[in-house]
Amino acid sequence: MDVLSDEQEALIQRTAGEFLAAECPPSLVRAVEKSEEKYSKQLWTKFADLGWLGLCLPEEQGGQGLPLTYLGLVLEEVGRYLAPLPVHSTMVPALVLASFGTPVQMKLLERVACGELLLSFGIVERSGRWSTDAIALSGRRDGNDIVLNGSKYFVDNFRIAQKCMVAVRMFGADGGDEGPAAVLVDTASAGIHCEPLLTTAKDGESVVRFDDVRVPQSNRVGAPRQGRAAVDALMDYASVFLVSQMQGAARRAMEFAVEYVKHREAFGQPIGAFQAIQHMAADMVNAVDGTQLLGREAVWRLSRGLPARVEVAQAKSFANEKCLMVCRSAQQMHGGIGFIAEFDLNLWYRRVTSWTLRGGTTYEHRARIASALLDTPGEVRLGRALELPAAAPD
Amino acid sequence: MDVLSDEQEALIQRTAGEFLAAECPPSLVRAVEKSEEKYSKQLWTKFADLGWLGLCLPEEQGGQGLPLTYLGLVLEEVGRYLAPLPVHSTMVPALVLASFGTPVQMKLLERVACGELLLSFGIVERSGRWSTDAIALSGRRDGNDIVLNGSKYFVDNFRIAQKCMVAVRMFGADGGDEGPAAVLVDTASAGIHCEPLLTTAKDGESVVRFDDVRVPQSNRVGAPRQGRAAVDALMDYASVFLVSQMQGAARRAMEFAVEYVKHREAFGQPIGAFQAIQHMAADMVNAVDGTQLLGREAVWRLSRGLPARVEVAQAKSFANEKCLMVCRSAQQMHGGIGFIAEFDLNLWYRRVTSWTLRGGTTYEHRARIASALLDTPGEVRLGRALELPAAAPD
Amino acid sequence: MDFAFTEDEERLRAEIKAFIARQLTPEVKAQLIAEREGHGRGPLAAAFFRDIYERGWLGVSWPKQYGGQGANRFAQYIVEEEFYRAAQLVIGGGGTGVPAVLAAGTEEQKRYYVPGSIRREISFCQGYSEPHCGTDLAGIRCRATRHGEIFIINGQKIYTTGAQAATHIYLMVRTDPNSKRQAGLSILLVPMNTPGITIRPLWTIQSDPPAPPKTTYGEPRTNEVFFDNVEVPATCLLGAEGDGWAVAQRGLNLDRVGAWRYLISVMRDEDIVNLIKKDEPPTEGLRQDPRVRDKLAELWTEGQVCRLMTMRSLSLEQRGGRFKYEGSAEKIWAPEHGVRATEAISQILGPYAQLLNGSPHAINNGVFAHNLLGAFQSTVNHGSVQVMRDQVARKGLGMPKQRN
Amino acid sequence: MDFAFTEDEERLRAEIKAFIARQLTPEVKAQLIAEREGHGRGPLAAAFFRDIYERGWLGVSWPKQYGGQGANRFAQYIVEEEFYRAAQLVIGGGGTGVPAVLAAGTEEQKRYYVPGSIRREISFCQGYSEPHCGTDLAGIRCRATRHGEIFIINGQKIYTTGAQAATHIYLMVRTDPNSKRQAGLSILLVPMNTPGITIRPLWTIQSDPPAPPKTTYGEPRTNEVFFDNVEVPATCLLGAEGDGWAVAQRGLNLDRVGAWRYLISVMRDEDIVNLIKKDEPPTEGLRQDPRVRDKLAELWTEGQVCRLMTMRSLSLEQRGGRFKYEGSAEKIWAPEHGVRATEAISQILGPYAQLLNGSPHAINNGVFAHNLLGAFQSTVNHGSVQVMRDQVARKGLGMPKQRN
Repeated sequence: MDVLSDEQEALIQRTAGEFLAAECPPSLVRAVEKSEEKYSKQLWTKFADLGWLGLCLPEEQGGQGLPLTYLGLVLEEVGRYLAPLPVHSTMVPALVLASFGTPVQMKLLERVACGELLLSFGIVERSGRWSTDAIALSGRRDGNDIVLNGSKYFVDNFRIAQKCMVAVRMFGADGGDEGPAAVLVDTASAGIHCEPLLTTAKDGESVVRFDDVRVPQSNRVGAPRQGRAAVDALMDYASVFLVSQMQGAARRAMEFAVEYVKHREAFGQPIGAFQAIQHMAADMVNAVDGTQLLGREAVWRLSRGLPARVEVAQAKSFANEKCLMVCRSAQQMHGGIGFIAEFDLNLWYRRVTSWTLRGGTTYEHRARIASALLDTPGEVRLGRALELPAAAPD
Repeated sequence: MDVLSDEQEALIQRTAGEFLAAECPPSLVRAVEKSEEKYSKQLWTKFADLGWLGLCLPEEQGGQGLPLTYLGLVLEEVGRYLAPLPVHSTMVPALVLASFGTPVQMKLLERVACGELLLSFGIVERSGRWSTDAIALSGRRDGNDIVLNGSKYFVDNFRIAQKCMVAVRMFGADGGDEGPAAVLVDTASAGIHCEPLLTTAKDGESVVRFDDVRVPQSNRVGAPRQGRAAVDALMDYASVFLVSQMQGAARRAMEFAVEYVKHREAFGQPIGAFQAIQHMAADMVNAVDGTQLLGREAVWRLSRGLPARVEVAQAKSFANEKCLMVCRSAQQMHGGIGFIAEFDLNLWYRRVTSWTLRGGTTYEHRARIASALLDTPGEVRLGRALELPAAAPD
Repeated sequence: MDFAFTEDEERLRAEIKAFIARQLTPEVKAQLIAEREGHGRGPLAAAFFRDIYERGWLGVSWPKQYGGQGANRFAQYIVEEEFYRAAQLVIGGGGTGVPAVLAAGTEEQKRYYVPGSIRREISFCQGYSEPHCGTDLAGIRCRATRHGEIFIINGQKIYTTGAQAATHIYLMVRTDPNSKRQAGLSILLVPMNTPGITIRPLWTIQSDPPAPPKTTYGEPRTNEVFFDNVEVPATCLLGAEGDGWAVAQRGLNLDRVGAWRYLISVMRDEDIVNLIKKDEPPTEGLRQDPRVRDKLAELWTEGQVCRLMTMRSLSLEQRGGRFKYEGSAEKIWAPEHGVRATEAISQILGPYAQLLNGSPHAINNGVFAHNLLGAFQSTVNHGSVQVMRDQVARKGLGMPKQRN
Repeated sequence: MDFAFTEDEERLRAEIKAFIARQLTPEVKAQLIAEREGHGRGPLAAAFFRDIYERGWLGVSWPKQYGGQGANRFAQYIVEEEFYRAAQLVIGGGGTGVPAVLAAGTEEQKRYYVPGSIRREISFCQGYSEPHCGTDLAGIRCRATRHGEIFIINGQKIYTTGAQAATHIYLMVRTDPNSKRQAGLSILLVPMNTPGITIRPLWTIQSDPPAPPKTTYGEPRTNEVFFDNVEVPATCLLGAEGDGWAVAQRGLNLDRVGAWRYLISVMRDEDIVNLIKKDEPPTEGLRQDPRVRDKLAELWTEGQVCRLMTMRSLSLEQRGGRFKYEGSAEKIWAPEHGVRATEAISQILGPYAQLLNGSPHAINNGVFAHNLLGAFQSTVNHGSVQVMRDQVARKGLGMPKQRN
């Protein structure tokens, strides 16, 4: 047991941070908000060239084969600098491919590792619910094809991605329900309609409609029996790496605020000398540290191949409330200035508000934790991992 | 509209407070905790002689016929001084009699007004739930009698009361369910078994078992069709006057704490000069004031005969959380000393912990509010009273 | 103790509602929105205001001798509530300028500003904050130097919301250059068209896209106002020279309570309940979710406390009493309730709560998302909740000041 | 980054569990409880401790040369956790005395106190607080005057829990009478049987009835200890004279973290989940209540943060690092979680949560009611959460001290 970063982990995180500190000033973040693509192609190229994308991809596909924890650390930095890069939307499905993909699908990872292939993924539908049960987009088998019908909501970076991993409900040619599965779809396929959304994050989410979109059966991710596991993994990666980003961003907002109140004078002294402000800051420390510990434990378990659905749910439910509190407190500590558009702090606040609402709400994640606590046999004990019953909500 | 006390209200409250300040020191509260009866007979006699019990009882029965709001103010003072008196347990059923009683039952109020007749009431059963649906104690009609079977839990002052108003489920001689009703039972009746409980308040709660207890049909409170209304009133009075007590007690605990921190020195000054302590105190002010406003509005509505179930639920659910917070904060502001048994402050803390758990939990009251908000037609608007649908939880 | 409005007050409310139902047509509403967006007043909106004026609802609680109706504080509240609810119009007599003029002004000032405000020919913006002092108004540096019968003003104000539309600024300045803190401050009522005044817009995070109606702190724009040798006659002084702190305090207290402050804190409670109870996509099913029901009941109860605290303030004022701590206490409770509610609602609505005004699929024009952007402002503006807590503890409870 | 115990550590845990299952018979347990209630040590309990001693689990992390096992901080944690869970025994090497002796003691002191503590012949109570200074230890007045090779102690301590059973007191005194605040303080290790020491019991709100096992701050008794010309040799000094503040600080930091502090904050989370999942009267049905489920999941997650913060502290210590703010931060989070959990659980259990130990119908011997009586203590003792927040802000974030 040693929950702190080891030397190599600290080095990689620091290096990623230094790169983004230099290359990704708030002005870039702001410029990208106004762009059509909602990402910086130039920064993406540099980022990929440095090998960050391949960090945790298999060595056979040109990656470095490091544990997932490294990607978590890099995403903390991506969050910290609000890097306008499709790292999350690309790496989440890429990792699902790395775990479940067929050899042909695995080959795609070579292009992911070098930054050539941008990915996205679609899970949530009109209900807005983060749940396998809520997946209604149908994938009907038809000869060698799968025919997709339905809509995905809140799909990040669909417009710039070449492929999208879509969580579907499979149906046989006879109409029989075959359960959830993940299917890779070319974003340029006929029958796709994409409607951009305008979110508080001002990033690249869309609603994507699939009208009789045909993809070959070979685009289904993994073996037929692994459909549910692949969708589960897709959802867990999506949630937990959002936590990494949120925590990095919230920590940065806290640092801005602490720095600000050390110098901002009122009532004859720096307002950071007032106990009320200091105590607010202390609570912010615990909120981001708690998020960090929960998030890193979940990623660590995933990196070891251990069951981690409960840990992911813990991390995301906690992060939703706490990271928003941190960013809101940072705004409050800045007084009126944080409300002014041109002041950078609100870039962090606006993104974190969005991220708290994606990848599962607090209610949804707590329902999963409760199921592991209460719908299982035997007594619980903190420190002993919980397992979810088969019929758990997700 | 004027939500502040008028002159007469303020006078009556002040007079009650001055009486209890003089006659009910903490040493009396403490002595009564150790007594068998759990109330002070001597203080009760004085209290009754001054006419406090008859304040809101009908003039025909020797009362003063003042609105219920006056009783609320007196109970704030009873809570403030933790007066070990069965005012709440006596007045709650007495007010039900005043509204629903037959002429013979109304006659009992004469003896209540002068302090001769002590009452108690039983609502909750083994489930602990504050809900008409959870009333299972059966009252089977049998000739001119009603035969009671079942148990009431958490009955306050049963042992010292001569009569207990019991919420029952009536059954006809043929076994047909006739719904809830309130029945007056002599506490000395054959078939009654009383088992004292030991609560954090160290007051007089018991579990009371009724084994084939026979009472005459004329002991049923009100007309047969008013059974549910009488039980509703019993529950509402019980809840809302607990709020009065809790608020009075919490306000007193706050005052103790504020006084203490003004004089307790640490780090070179009164700890009450520290912003963290001041802000804790400011939150305590809003908590007790909020409870007071919600509680008084509910009592005022009852005093006008307006529907008030939602307002009672608002007041009690708010009071449960906020008054406990206030008393806990008062303990914290006292540091270690509040944990020592002989220090008076914990008398307030211990009672308020108990009171937050009686007369309905926060969950139970909120379920009622939610029903009024969501299970009714039309749009809601703050400031316009809500009505409960017929099928609301209670 | 009386928790109901009187029959007269209920009648007034019914009249206003009937008026609004009749007169506030979609066309009028469109012109009001256009006006708020800076496109000037349309003819229908002008007629609408004239009708309100004729009914005496503009400045309903102001004295009759200055053109008001002399009605009580509750009548004023009712006017404010109904017009704000109907069209986010601030009407009735609260706000920054006139109450202070009535409290501290000369007879001449009252005769000029009160009827002018009632006719909506005069309107004030508030010149308090400066770049280096937001909450700590005692640190004000903007100075007005007296030269006989004129003042010459130099300095800067910030967060001067509405400066672009106001005819006057209610300006706090330092008139005694050697003074410190609260002493030596004065209030000047300065026409905005005086030479030497420059307005620079500060666009807020609600500006792109513009927040929809009913957003808490949905203003797309506030301003910096610069004063460069601005010359005004000494008759602009409100109250005595050097007495500005006292003049402003009472105004600030009234600013922290009342219908507007209450409604911006609680309208979202009503909005979310009314949305959930419709039980339509994409929120269908939430109506039956016990977790959501429990949370809505909690928020509703907190909202009731906002309402009751407002009623307490009005009761106090109506009795002619002064606030001990009540205004500050309300200015803690209501804004923080607003924040709690906004954040809780966002977790109920999930990803829909991030959709801004104009986005496809936004719920209620994105008001819940825009509230996320604005709610915390309410804990900062017009006295931060930290300063308010200090005041409750010090003035309300008599707790001592920290010494070193 | 490694969130699992090693195989060796897991093996140690399994051994302890097997030992406890075998040796901690109901009879032994009864004698342990009797001992805690002040009835002296029974023969079975003595044998039980001897067995633990022989396995090396008393002071498992202390150096081998003084009779310990030289194991790491995680082994110590495992021993502490398992014995505390099984019988609320504090075993393993944490606490007040020995860690400080190891850090600051002379060779002679180490040779005396460490083996003695391992054999449980020596035990310490903590002499910090005084009636006029609870949290503000720098205000200590209890003085020790040096006369050549002896100190003469006069003064009073309060909240000296366990004084009635301890062989020694770990005493903070002012050795320089002219000193102020942190300077001039020293630590003395004083035998409790020294003439001139008087112990007066202070009964707590957990004394009548006595709190059941697993209660947070369930101690029925603490003490005042009076020193009246108590004469001790100067060899009782721990560390340098006048260096008491520094000696104590590290001890206090360790006191704020570790298995005991963690477990008293979270055991109720496990207890309530295990109770609700049994789904038996009077709590049947709650298992399916979405509101209860949501709340339990929230509490559980907060409990996990308690655990992870504990692991962070252990990781830091194991690396030989010093706390920057982590100990203080944990001492905010865990106690306040305990309070939140306790109060939330009480609303889940309703009126049953008020029933104390020994009451008919009490759930789990009334532990949830007794937690209501004890939980807030945890936010006060050993450094209040207010002082801890100051430290996180000042030491962790470098925020400035207030000036006047």
